[in-house]
Amino acid sequence: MGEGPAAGPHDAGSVPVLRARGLVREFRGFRAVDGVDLDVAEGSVHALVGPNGAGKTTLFNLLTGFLRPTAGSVVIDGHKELVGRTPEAISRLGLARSFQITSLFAELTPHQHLELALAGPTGLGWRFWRSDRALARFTAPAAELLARVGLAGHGDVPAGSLSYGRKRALELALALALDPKVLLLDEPTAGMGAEDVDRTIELVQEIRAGRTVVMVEHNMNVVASLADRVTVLQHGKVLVEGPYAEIRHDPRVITAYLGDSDVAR
Amino acid sequence: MLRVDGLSAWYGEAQALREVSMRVDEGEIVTLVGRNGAGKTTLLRCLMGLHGTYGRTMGTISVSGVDVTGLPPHARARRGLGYVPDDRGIYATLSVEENLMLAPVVKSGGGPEPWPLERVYETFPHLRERRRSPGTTLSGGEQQMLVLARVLRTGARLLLCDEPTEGLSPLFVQRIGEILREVREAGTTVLLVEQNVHFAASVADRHYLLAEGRIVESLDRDQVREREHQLLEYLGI
Amino acid sequence: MILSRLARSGRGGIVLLVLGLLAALVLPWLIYPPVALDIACWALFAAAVDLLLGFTGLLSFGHAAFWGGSAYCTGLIVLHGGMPFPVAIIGGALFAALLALPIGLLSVRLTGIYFAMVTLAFAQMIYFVANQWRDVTGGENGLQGIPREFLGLDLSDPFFFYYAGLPFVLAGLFAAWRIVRSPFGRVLVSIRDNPARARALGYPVERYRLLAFVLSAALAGTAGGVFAIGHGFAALDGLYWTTSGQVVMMVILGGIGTLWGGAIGAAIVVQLQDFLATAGFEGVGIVTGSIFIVIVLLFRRGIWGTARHLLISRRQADPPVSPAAGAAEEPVESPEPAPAPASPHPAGD
Amino acid sequence: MLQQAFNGLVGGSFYALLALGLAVIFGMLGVVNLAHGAFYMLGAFGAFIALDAFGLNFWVALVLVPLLLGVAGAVLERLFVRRLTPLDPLYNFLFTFGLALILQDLVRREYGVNSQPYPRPPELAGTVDLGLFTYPAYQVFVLAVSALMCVAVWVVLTRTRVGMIVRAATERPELTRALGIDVGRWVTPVFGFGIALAAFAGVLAAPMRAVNPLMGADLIITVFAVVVIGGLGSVFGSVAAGFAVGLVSALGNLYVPALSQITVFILMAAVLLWRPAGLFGREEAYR
Amino acid sequence: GGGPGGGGGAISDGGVTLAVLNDQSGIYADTSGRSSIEAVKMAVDDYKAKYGDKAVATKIEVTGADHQNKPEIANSKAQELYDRQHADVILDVPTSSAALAVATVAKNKKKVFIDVGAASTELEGKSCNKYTFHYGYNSYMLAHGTGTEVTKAGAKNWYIVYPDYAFGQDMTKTFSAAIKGAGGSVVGSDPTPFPNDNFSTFLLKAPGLDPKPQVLGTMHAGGDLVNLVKQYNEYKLRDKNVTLAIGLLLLSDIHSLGPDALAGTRYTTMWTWNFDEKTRAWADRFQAKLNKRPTANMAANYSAALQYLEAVQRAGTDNADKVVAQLEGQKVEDMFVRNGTIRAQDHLLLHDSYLAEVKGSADVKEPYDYEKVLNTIPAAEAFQPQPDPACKL
Ligand SMILES: Nc1ncnc2c1ncn2[C@@H]1O[C@H](COP(=O)(O)OP(=O)(O)OP(=O)(O)O)[C@@H](O)[C@H]1O
Ligand SMILES: Nc1ncnc2c1ncn2[C@@H]1O[C@H](COP(=O)(O)OP(=O)(O)OP(=O)(O)O)[C@@H](O)[C@H]1O
Ligand SMILES: [Mg+2]
Ligand SMILES: [Mg+2]
Repeated sequence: MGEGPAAGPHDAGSVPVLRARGLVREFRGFRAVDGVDLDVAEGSVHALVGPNGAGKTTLFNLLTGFLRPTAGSVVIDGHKELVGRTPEAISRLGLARSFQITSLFAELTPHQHLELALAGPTGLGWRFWRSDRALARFTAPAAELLARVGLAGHGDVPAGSLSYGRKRALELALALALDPKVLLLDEPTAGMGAEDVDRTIELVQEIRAGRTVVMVEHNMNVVASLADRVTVLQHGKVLVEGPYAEIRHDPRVITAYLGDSDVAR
Repeated sequence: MLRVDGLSAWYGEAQALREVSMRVDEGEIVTLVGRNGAGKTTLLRCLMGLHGTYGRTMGTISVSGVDVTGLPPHARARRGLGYVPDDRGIYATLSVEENLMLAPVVKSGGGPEPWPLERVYETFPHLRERRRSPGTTLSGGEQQMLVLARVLRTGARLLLCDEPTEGLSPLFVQRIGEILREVREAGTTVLLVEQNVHFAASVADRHYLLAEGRIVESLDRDQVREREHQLLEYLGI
Repeated sequence: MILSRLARSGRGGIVLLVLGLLAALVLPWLIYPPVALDIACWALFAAAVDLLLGFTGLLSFGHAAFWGGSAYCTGLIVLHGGMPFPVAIIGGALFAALLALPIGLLSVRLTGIYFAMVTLAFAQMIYFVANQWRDVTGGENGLQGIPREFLGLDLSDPFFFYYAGLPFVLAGLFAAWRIVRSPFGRVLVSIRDNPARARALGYPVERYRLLAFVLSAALAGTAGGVFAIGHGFAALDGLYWTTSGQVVMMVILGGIGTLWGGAIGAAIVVQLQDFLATAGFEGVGIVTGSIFIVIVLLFRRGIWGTARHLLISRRQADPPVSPAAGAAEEPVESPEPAPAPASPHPAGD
Repeated sequence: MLQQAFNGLVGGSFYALLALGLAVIFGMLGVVNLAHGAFYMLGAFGAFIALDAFGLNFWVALVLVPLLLGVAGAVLERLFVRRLTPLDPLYNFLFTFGLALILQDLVRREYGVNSQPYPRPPELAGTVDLGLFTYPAYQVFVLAVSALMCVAVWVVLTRTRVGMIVRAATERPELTRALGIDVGRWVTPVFGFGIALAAFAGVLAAPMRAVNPLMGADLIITVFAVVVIGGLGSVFGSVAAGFAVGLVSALGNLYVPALSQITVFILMAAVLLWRPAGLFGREEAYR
Repeated sequence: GGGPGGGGGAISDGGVTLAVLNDQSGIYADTSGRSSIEAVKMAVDDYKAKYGDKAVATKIEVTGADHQNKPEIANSKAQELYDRQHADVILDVPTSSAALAVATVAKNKKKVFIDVGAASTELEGKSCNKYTFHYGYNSYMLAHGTGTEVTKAGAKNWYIVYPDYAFGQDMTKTFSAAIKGAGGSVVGSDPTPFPNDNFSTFLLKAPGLDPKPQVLGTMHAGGDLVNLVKQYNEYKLRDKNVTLAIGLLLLSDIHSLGPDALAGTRYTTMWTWNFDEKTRAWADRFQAKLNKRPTANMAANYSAALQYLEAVQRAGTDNADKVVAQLEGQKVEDMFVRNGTIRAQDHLLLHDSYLAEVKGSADVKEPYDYEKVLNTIPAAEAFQPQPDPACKL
């Protein structure tokens, strides 16, 4: 398995924060990710696009430890190997993700979601002898995060009863709350209304300061306005990589992914 | 084809729909737009008879002139209603092909032709490739294709689609537009919930604008062009 | 929200607490003292199981191992170590926790019915070992004649021993309450709802489950130890799967995720058994079975759960009266009791 | 040795039949049917009563008793189980547990705890020469019939829409209705059928096992382990695991009798630690 | 003590209460259960009839309680019976863990306990106490009788299967000792799961052992025994010259299996209802009352109750210490006990037991007439010859 190159630190000045080499994932003989190399530069917004089923979410799962690669390696900060670590360990190394298909705690309120997310790194979660009032210290930052994603008035109902779009917003807030070094967003704007899409774009602009963002996105407006670099996947392989302005005219990308009309936002 | 009169719905004490009245004519594509939480999904669930587990409803719904208000969901489905839920609703315990074959074909005459499996696979080649895999192992977009294919295969006459383009690649969104126009030609009526206004505008004959559980505007194709800014304003753009 | 909860526990909570304490104190005056002690022990046992079932979403069908295991250990400490019984009970609880460590390590990867079955399997193994290891456990005869005295005080009268055992039970119940209402408890609830999400937030799900399992086992062990001293013996029966079944029943009767509900379930089941013993009606199964069916069909939230639900919906109905009307925000509150997820949880594939 | 293995398969055929019924109910309807053992017991008692009170022989009982109990199961589903299936599986778990207690006690009050006599059908009284060894005819019959039954059920469930529909109905009952399927019409008979399978196993057991009110309770825990080993919801898995467990415990008894009490549990724990969803179970995907 | 016919003041709480504590809803319900309460009432009637107005105990009550086979219920119920129901003696108590728990209660409360239902020899061993008596049978009696007698009759090689719990283990140990003592040998012995419904592994293994066993000895009871015997017949072991000997065989088991399934099988019993005139007369009375034949346990409960009352009569009081003094070393003789002595050192009742054989159906003359007594094992040989040194009263 973890047969990644035992590469020493690179000499180049811009060491990528996240680097994947030869990632492969098979599902009963089917290769969903087929030898992907990926370098994400520190401080950049890196978009991952590609046709449905190209392997984007699977790649996310491999990067965050939710799936174990059949082969390949993932390195963060130039030296920490991620393959073989558990998702929670990877999360604590500063790699946070959102889920493409909403994944929340149905019975907790958005507020409590954020308290949990914020409490994670403090180790407070282990204190079974303390009162849960100890979580109150996260009330203010939680409220602030809720406001940032437009959920200010919805902090105190069970997350299960939020409408779809609001669940997506909460999903985003959770990833933010972890204050990660690298933030992986899987279709953050899917299911959002136009207004929320704009706000999300702004939000990502805001938070990218001091952070690296990798996002899967089908909304080209979002990609255009945010992404420094775009990697296009197809059939589990990298098709092309480059700035949005370049790839949008690449004929291969147009036939495989973009199509020729502009209806798709 | 579809007629809704004074439809209200509640979640416990909270009212999500307020006296919604609307109609969809045979062979039309009508979209339902509105901000998050406006009540679009709730409306579709009511139409399908699925709101009962959440709370009360009031008002009447009729399909092709027949009052279906009291009917259970499966009886409505047999009258030609096909539903694409917003959470996709793929069965994890069924393979892709079983997911497709599950729903019985609607036999009422005069409607559109049900799609044979072969046609489904031609249109969505991804599904053919993965047809033995459990339904939920499909990628998000593939799942979206699967739900759409699932209702098309039944030959439903009135499709209720909740955000069917969510998570699809731009290329595929175009394909969906083509497919919707195609099925309309074949006699299918579509009520579409859509966040993507450009897409909505490109396929729909008419639009209903929903805000806080009320229908606040009804626009036809030409009016959309004229009053786009007003529409966008409503949607907060 | 936290304020509203404070307000809640500040009023209704304290009243209930006082009532509960009072009930615990007068119990042996009202019913036969050995039966009262049984109720107290099972109440703690039920709370321990509810800690897992109601707040972690894990249905353990093997908690007999900790209850019975601790009973043996407690008995042995008194019989062979000649220790006073409080030491023995603590020793028993520690032993239960120790026993839970390997069992938990192997089973917390699973959830739902799988978890139930694996814990059952391990408990049956412990039962089997106890059955075979006759030199130590006395086989099916059990460990008999465990004395109960403390600092020369003869506590063989069950009435007095009730008050000697009660502090352990109360301390255990307090611990359970503390755990549930702690940051740790909150994490448990989140894991119960959606383990994958909890993982993504950086919580090591298995380790949390393991700690919950061990804590729960320690509480179950405390209960089992008091029970063993109270009866003066430890029997194989306590390790058998029916013991696990019985405590789960108590939890469900009382209401899953209510913690105190288990005490009511315990009171009902123990009293019922005691009553049926002399009722002359040869149908323990018919009566118990019918009760379960009625509860399931009519009071699905369990007795405590139903009562609490009625109380809460009453409060919601007339909001202006109480500033503590935020009851609906109660995190572990839901229209239906929490589901124990029925699907297995693959560990990272 | 070969004979012992064969013998394990015969024992396994009861596990397989019971596990099959459980898997149908449990895997497809999501109901943990703790009363399954009680229905197995009722099947055996049904055979006994048919003979004792009505003079109906084994063959009639083999058809009639499962049919009647199957109908009873269907009624049960209609009246009670259905109201609980949308909720947490625990509720049906408890309901069927209560039911098992009641059924067991009713039978005990009527017939006592002692075993009731039930003769072997005279047609199968002899032995059969299987080439390598001779074997009691009745045992051979049991193995053949249960294997046939398992294959038949498996074919029906995988080659027809029944299995698919019922699984779908369990996973998302509301949505399945919205797809045009009258969920109740399918679920009820399937539940009844699962019960009928238990009763069938019970009738088969009557001539070779002790017929008493506790016969089912003793067995059911093991059968649950079998279903879990096979993988919840996998009909094929349950049957395979049933025979496998029969085989392993027969050989286990032979070579390490000291562990015979828990061979099944050791097997189960080992399988689950290796494959958390059981041998043929399905694992979930992340999106 | 007030002496025979003494005043009512010697009786505590206004009367004598006999409590039958046993399993009334579980696996032992049919071998004893509520019918034993009736048997005890018969003893009370006989006592009253015998002493008339000379009876020391004028007001006698019989109560019953169901311990559901749970030791903790037995424990609390025993305390409650002594304390609140003013029971002067507790009778029966099957299930050894329950019996031992009640013995402890009896010791603490200083009240009489006569165990009838449990087989464990620990009651007269390390758990014995001044107030506890063991009446009727124990595992030594069951195993030793059959083991010795059958081996002496010529079956030298044994294969033993036993349920894997204390009773089965004890029985196997005693059986093996008895077999060796009589000049035989145990070729093999295997534990089986408990409960178990498939014994084919062991049955197939038996004829292949070397040397080939002549007897298959089984220590199973109840449903397990029925399963085993059914399968023993399926595999036609009798035709392969492996006969069957059973550690504990009850009348109800023979009825379940039908006499033909067991014809010729030998076992030891403490009593059978059609042994002689006296037993049959009592069994007829019992049948008139309850419409069924009594089991040995029911008869033993009758006898225990009767002997307790006799002791009260002799002591002139229901004071436990005085009654115990009357019981210790007492010679006992009634329709159940023949040549009986209650051994003072360990409170074990020694009495004749019987080696019996199951009749073939041709010999069965009336319902439940299944047992034929082959010979009587005298009291001195039937039970442990020496008290267990671990017993300190
Ligand atoms: N657990 C699994 N088992 C089997 N196949 C899987 C599994 N997970 C993913 N796949 C397959 O791998 C391929 C890639 O899936 P993935 O979810 O990564 O696509 P994606 O690029 O995220 O697509 P989308 O844009 O539609 O979300 C798909 O064809 C999918 O069916
Ligand atoms: N299960 C539920 N319980 C309680 N309230 C709910 C539930 N589902 C939806 N609601 C509420 O009902 C209102 C309408 O929700 P609905 O899902 O219909 O919105 P929507 O228009 O489909 O939004 P979106 O675009 O985000 O999907 C919202 O305020 C939402 O919070
Ligand atoms: Mg994806
Ligand atoms: Mg919606």
